[in-house]
Amino acid sequence: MEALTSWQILDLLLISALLALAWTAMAAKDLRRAVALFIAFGLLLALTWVRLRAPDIALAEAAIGAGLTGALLLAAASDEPDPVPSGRISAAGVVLTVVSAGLAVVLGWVFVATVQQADSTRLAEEVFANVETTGVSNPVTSVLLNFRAYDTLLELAVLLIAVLGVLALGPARAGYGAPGPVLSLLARRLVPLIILVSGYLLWAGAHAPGGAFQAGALLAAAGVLLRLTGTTNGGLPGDGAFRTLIVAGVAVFLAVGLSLMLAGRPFLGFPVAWAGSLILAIETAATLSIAAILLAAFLAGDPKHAAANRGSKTWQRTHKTQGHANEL
Amino acid sequence: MSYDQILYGLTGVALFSMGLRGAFFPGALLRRVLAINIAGAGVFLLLIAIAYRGLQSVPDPVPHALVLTGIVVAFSATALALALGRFLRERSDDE
Amino acid sequence: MIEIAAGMFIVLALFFFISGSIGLLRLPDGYSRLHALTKADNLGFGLLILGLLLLQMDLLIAIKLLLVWLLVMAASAVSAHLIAQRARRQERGLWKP
Amino acid sequence: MTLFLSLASAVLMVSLALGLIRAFIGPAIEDRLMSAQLVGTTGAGLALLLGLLLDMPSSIDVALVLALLAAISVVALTRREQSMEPGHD
Repeated sequence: MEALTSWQILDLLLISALLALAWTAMAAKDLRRAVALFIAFGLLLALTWVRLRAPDIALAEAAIGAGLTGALLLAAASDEPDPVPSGRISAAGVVLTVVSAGLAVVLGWVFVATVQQADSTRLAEEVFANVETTGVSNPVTSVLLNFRAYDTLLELAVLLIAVLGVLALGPARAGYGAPGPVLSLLARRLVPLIILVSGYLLWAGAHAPGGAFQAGALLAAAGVLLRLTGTTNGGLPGDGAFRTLIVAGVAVFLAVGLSLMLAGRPFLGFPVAWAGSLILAIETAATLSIAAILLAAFLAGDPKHAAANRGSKTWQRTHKTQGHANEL
Repeated sequence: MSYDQILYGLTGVALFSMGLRGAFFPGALLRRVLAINIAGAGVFLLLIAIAYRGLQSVPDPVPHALVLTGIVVAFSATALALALGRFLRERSDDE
Repeated sequence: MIEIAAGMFIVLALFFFISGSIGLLRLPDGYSRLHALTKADNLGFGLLILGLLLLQMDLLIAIKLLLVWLLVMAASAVSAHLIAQRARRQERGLWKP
Repeated sequence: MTLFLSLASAVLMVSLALGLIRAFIGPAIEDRLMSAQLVGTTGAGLALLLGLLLDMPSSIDVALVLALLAAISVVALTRREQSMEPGHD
């Protein structure tokens, strides 16, 4: 058997598994069954990114798909009722199916037509030609933090807005009880190691796959593990420090950009000699911010009140009744 | 253009339209959030397939940077949607 | 010579991975499937790491590979424990021949 | 060696697909998560093999992250929030 044939076997199996998992996850009768299938889908997606030579994305997917999404969805699945039994076929459903199938055909045709146009001068060549001037040698980091730094600043702002939305909904969900001896041992050994690897990914981002997004997601996963093993706020600091953390990424990004303007350069136009250190400073702040934001989003509310909310729903009820009274 | 680029790109398209269909189907919020996540994964797969240049060559880093931030933003949007859903459910339980 | 040894380790690893998968598929109850799963996690993955170690010259990479192995074993042991505990609490029955 | 490694990764993918069938047929939620766990471990092994084949040493970091977080979903399943069902772990 040729080497190419084994690649084709791998590709076909990987693709069939992805499609089958996605379909059954959406069609599953029970919500937790759907989530379990979706977790397997996320793990296979991380493998797909490795297969398509996208290790930066594989790292982020491994941290988010394996660590954060699964835990978030399992918690949501256990408290949401599942009213509509799926499998009913209505007229609207048939129309919806036909429309999305038609859309798939059009999109697929556009995709095939696009890749068949062999244009050699794409953006990629520009990136590879100028990567020396960016202060980092990982081309993905150079796009994120230098060529398209504006985009990344705004992405951080989007994350900040999303978490502000979550915080506005009130106190965080109630916590979990103390774990048994085996789990508590695992958490005690694992959390420091996760933090260490997260620091390594942040540092590696300059010259190899890694960087703020992967490191931040991994750090947030450490917090998720802490919360699941009894630390109610997931290790997030108290009020003031927490608020500082979630804005740190955007703040440092803006501070660097504005100081560059004061020095007579364009906004976020890094001088070549300084680019490496400035990018590291921004990425460090962004890592801490991303971790705090993702973890607060996982807690689904303000971590300050999580401890007070512990144990029963009563506190939450009183809190809410007061809210109603104020409205009336 | 190579067979694998086409294969993975079309899989991305299929996931996107499957997810889109699921997102509009009536059902529990969690089910629709899952469907939106699957549609998002399809878009990411399409972008990475476009960036792909074959087994032994370095792919285009620009779509990679887009997808990287996209994954993190998608998670925070998922968390926000589920938190909003829980908030609404608890409000209507009390009334 | 070293490559042949590495190849043999990898072939053995594949054997354990496949038997783990078949066991997960064919065994009659959750507890025995758990047993099949841990064979793939511990032996399959471990032998694969051994094979890959022989193909690596870089010390840092070798250390990382060993760390991955240790972590997979720890995760496998703890999840097997938790799954079995939950299955018992949910009073999932044992297979009776 | 390249041919051998690519064959090995195809075989490992077949094994992964076999193990995945349990995720579809269940019946208990534990069975499905066991299958997901096997996908994670086999996937980490495949990432290591692909890393050699594609000359991408950073695949080891992907396997490292997968291994670090391999237990989280199972932990999340087996633990319930305190306010939901009091006295039920």
